[in-house]
Amino acid sequence: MPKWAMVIDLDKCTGCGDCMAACKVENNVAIVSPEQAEENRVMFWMDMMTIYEGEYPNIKVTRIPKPCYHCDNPPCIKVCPVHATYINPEGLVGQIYHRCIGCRYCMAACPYTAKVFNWYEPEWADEFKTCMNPDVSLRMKGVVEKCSFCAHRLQHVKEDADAEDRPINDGEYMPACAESCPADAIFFGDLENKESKVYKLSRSPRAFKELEDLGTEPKVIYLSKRE
Amino acid sequence: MEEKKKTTVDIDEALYRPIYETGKGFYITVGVLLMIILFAAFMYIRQVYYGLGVTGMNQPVTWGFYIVNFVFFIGISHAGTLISAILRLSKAEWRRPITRMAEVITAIVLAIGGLHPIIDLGRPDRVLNIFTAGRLQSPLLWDVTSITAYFTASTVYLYLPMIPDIAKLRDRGGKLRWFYDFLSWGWQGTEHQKKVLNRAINILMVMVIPIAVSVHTVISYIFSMTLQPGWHSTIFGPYFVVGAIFSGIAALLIVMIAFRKFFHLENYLKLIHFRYLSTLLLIMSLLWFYFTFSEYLTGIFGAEPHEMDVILYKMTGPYAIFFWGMVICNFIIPVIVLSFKKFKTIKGILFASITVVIGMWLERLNIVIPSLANPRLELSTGMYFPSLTEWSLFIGALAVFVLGYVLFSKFFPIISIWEIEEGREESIKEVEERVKSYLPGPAGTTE
Amino acid sequence: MEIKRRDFLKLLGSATGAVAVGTYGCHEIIDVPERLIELAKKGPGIETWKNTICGQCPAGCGIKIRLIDGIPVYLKGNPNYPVNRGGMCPSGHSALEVLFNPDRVKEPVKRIGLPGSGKWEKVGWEEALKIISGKLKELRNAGKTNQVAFINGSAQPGLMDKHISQFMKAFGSPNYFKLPSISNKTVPYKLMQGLDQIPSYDLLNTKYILSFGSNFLEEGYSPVYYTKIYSHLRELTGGGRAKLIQIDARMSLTAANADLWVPVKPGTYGALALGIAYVLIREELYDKEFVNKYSFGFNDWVDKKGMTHLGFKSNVISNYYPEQVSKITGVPAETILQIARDLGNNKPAVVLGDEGVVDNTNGTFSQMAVYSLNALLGNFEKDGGVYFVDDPPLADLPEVNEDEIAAKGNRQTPVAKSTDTDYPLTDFSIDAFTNNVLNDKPYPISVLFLYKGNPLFQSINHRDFSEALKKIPLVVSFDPFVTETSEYADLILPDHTFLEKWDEFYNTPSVGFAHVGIQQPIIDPLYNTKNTADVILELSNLIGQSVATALPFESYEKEIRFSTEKLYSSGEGAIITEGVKSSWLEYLQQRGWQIGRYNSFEEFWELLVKQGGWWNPIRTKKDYKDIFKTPSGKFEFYSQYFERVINKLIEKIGGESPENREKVLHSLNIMARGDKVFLPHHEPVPIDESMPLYLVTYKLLTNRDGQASNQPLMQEMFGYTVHEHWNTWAEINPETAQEYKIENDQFVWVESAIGSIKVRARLNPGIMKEVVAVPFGLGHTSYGRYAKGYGVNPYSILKSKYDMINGNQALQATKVKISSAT
Amino acid sequence: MNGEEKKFHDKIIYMAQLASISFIWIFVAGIAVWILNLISISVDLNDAPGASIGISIIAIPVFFTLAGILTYVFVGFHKKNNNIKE
Repeated sequence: MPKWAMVIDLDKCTGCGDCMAACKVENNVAIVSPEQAEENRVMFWMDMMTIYEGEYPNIKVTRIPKPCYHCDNPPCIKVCPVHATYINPEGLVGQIYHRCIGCRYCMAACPYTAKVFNWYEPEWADEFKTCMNPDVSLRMKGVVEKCSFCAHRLQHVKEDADAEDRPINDGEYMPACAESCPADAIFFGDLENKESKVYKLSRSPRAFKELEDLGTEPKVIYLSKRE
Repeated sequence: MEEKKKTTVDIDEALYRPIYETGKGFYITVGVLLMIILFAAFMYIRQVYYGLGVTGMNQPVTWGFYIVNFVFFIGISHAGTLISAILRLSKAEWRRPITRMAEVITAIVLAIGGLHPIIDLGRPDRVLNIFTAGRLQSPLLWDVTSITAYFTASTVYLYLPMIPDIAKLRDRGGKLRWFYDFLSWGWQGTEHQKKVLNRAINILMVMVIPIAVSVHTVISYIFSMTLQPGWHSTIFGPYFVVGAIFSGIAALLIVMIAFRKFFHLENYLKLIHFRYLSTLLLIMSLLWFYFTFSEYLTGIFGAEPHEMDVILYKMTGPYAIFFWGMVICNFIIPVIVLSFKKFKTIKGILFASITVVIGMWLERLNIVIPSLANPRLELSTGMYFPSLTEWSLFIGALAVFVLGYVLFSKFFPIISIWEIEEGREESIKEVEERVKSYLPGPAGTTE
Repeated sequence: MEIKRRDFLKLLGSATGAVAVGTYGCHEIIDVPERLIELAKKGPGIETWKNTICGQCPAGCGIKIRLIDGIPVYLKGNPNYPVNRGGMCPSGHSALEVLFNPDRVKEPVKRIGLPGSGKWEKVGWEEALKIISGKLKELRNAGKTNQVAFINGSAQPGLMDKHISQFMKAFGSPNYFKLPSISNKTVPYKLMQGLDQIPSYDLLNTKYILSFGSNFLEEGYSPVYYTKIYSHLRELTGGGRAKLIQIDARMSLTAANADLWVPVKPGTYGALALGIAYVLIREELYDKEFVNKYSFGFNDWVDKKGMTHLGFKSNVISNYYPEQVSKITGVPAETILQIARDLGNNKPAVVLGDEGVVDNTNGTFSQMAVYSLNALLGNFEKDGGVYFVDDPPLADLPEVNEDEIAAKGNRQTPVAKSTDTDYPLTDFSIDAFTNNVLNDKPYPISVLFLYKGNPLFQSINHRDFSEALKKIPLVVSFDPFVTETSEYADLILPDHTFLEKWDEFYNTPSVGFAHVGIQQPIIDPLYNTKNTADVILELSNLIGQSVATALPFESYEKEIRFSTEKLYSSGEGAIITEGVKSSWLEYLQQRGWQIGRYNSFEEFWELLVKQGGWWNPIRTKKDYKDIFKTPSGKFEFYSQYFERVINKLIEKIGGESPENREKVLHSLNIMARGDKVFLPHHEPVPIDESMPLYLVTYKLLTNRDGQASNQPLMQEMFGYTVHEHWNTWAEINPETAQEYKIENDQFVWVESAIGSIKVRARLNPGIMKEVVAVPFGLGHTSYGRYAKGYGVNPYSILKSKYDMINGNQALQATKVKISSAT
Repeated sequence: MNGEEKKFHDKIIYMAQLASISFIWIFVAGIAVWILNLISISVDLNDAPGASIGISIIAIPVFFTLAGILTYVFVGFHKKNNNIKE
């Protein structure tokens, strides 16, 4: 059984924000109204953290793309009262929008603030509704959503691989962010496959995980010489 | 005591009076309350229609007033059953006029509090998913279970001691006779019935205390089971229970003072009752401070960075006014007012109780919001301002509480008449016997 | 928020993707063609991919569009396209929001109200073209063809540029201008090297990159290309990796990724560069061979008349010692020493200069100073150095046979050339254009065409420019949206959006190899719009005569075919394909870089369109004589070309005399005198001393010059690094903020002598204490529902100042004060 | 109210009381069934059933005890009543 994981090389990442945009388009993530954005209700499945370190003028800036970490021991699924968020055998932490009752307990429990909530019914101009990604279901008001590692792409990849009767190749299943990263800083693949790039990078001495001491075992691994 | 002996049964008429005499005041009160509740209901329907966006919640402050009020109301509910059970159990004779009042608070407030998580849902239409696809592993469902258990237990515990009084009302006849007949369960006041009732009450009394304690511990689990700084703490269980009893006593005192004033119950609720209860309040205030102190001491001593972020945010951040307000309301004011006999008047106690209730509400706010507003990762901190919807639902909830109380007192005596009678008839002798039995003497003369 | 009844009924609404498109209101779409609705609802869901070129910015990345039943639903970078290699920038991802934008101009319209009133009346294509061609014919008959002007707002070199140029030349007007004129930025290279081109830098083979304000990861000509290179550099961990030093007034995206950020006062980059040159010369770290053999004016020299002239060396040694430079720039002398030594000792090292350096009143001289460092390092045509890329072998359009009227018109002075002595080295200065149009100098303008860009929004002096637009009797805009500028147009002839049209681009500036990108329609036009290139063809046919013969093409698509035919026949380069193995590279280099996979042009063309582009990765090194087209045939520290230009200006106002020379230098805002004028030197920026802080403006990747403001995704992502959405903010150093009692997130007034804007303050340690930084992009007063009224436009408080030599807008020359606004 | 009417009235009331007691039992049984259902789901999904079982061990007896007490009181009251009537 593969275990899907992401490696983000912070030394290569420039913080350009392309992953954020690619993600929003691929996953039909709603764009909230400006007033809502002002109230901190924007929805980014892939967000960007900016850290400033040091004293002027020796300032170091680190920009860290932050998707859902797809923890192996996810604090969010433990608290869900209705099985609306789950971890599958391949390590993907998913969200069932139609079952979610909107209690937002998972959001409160997530140490990484990776989840977002549909405070209102998502709205698009009529024209924009034509160009929605048909592979991803639209969410409704009052449910929690988050990065799925573009799990719908895995479905396509699996179908292709099954049709050709072969295993999934390394790099065949890529989420939108990894695919379009201009710095090639996002890697994605199977952590169980010792030949995969992700496996090798995850063993790098530069590898670290956010808040590793919490024991959540995130499957998004960062590389940086700075820490 | 001399006084009491002289009083005759028709003095207890004062307790029946509110049921049979309906004044203008009653209609006005109910009308005003209904207006408030209707407005709140309108705001809630609006919220269901538009989505939770009408509240002030956001990312990362995903929980706001509703959860604060949920914890707060459930805390208040401890007034009743727990206090009355403890007092009954310890055979404190002065309990007799106050147990019912206390139990009613529990039943009403618990229902209100229990509704809050549903108000908080983004998809209330899917609430049944809890039954069809629930996860008992979620602390939220522990709450559902324990609150249901506590609600059931406390309703039974309110109802059983009411049966003799209901029978009295049935016997007085009137339009609602069938209603009281139904509820009185055929009570005739026979010895056997008394025995059965007493036995049942005794069992319940023992049962209800651990349930009550567990309920609030379980509420605290909602927070402490997560890994969030400021929440992930083992002290939260007892801390919440202490806070709950603390706010419960304060709420009970407020209710008692209100009834004393409006129903002219000075004869039943005497200064001594308030003195005793306020002493308990003082003790709880000190205990509360001790727990708060321990809670923050462990955080500050350990100085884990994220924990410290939250603590500093509470003490110096935008919510500092609420933090220090909480300390003043919950500790400084009650300790000053209740430590000096000079201030320990009815007015003084009322003042202290009100500050404690406000302070405990602030405490819940201080637990829920600052932790959420300070995400562990380097994201911007959040701010939370409740919207009109949240305020109106809060005020609506308070109105439901008052209305519930008003209606209850319209149909049932607010003071347990038969227990007062029992006290008059039997307790003096019984207490004398009992006290004698405590006193040192030859072993084996008493049980 | 408006909620419709049907939404409420759908309280329990559920939707998987396919259902979603159906239930979420396709039946209510009025504007999108019926055909698309039907497809979206009932289509079998067949997926296809098409390659084209992104039109969100001039960088021209190759993109792959995913179509379901012919409807584009997603796009990603074309992994084979050599500029971006599958990478994208955020704004590329919102391309579909351009195509499906609800605020598009759906058919030709005529303005019936005042500018900005938003009152437009439908006018058919035929009628619109009749109005325009009637006017053009009238002007031609009257022999006033020069009264027609055309402003092209795209900085991207491509066929369209040639196409318009051909039309204007055949028609007989010298007034074809490119707005964000690259020529304004090439002046330093012209002066020192004689080339009108932006150089490329071999960053991959260099060890030390010293960047003077060149925010190439964010504001550069192709951020994605440079991001790829940057990330490749980062892969080379350990000793081999190049160090990146960013000199900038604020922590730009590039500075954030640099190994060292050196804050410098705006407008003093040139001084810093010369300070570094001082150390290189003093410590003899420069390339002596190159400097002695291939440069002119390094040492003091004697001209033909026997006069001794000041050389670069003496000038630097006597004026730019580090302590002095430190005083000017605010950079500690030790830092200057350290950088200079690292630069001299880590060869190959390369020096970049752009944005912060160029966008000031002293831009030309500062850029010369920065560029002279490359000469000191002998970087030309070297691995890890500076080089220039040749144009791809595309066919030129046929020679224009000007008739008499056209020839007469073309001989007139262009209206964007200053009539005085200023802006001697530019083709287009918006300042000169505005003033000349307002004063009818040297002649009035009767017709103005506007293609792409939004000059009214993107330029400093809005007010005068809008007056000039009002003065022109017929303004025709080709914009697919109603921008601030098209508000002043009399006619809008909506262009296709870039996903619906044919176009051809080549050689994104500063990208290190020749390449051609083909933009093809990935969907039939949604509305009654036309490719502007085709409209020009139609117009030229309507005008007839020699104008029609100059553009003998049936359609623009045919014209593109025509131009690529030479690409095929030249045998150079190759159509982009999946990667080529390195062993192949060598083989191909020897055999010529053509893979014989296409037997005919038709085959070549089909593959070209399918793959999206052509490139030639092989480039032979050039001789110095080919890259130094200066009077001396060498790299000129002392610009003899500039000397000639100045002398010509002096002639123009009455001949050589100290007064006239003084007059010319004064009008060019040059403070230096004598030989220094022609040498790289530091020109102090005239600043408003009464204001305490510098205003530094910059462009963001999400919305570089405001063109993405009508895309909700880009509006939401606008300030993603500071979590600011749909709004402009000001970066302020925490210490400065403390001084002015300003707290994070509160609103402040940023006030210049021109005006003030109210923005939210964001405290940021990554900015100089004497600087306030505000991004461009927002503050639209038009441009559709998503753009209008959000944020503020910092152009509105910038002082109307220019680099008087090249006409570049001085975006960093304004000083401001801040005060709390709450 | 004559005897006949009273008898009828008493009967109705008695039936209603019985119904309410049965309702309590249905309610309690419902909770038990619900909890057991949740346990079976969590066992099926291998989703930490331990926690559910832990809760159920406490919750189910509590509910049954409460229902039992009510029944005891009801039955107790009426038993004595019948004796009196005899």
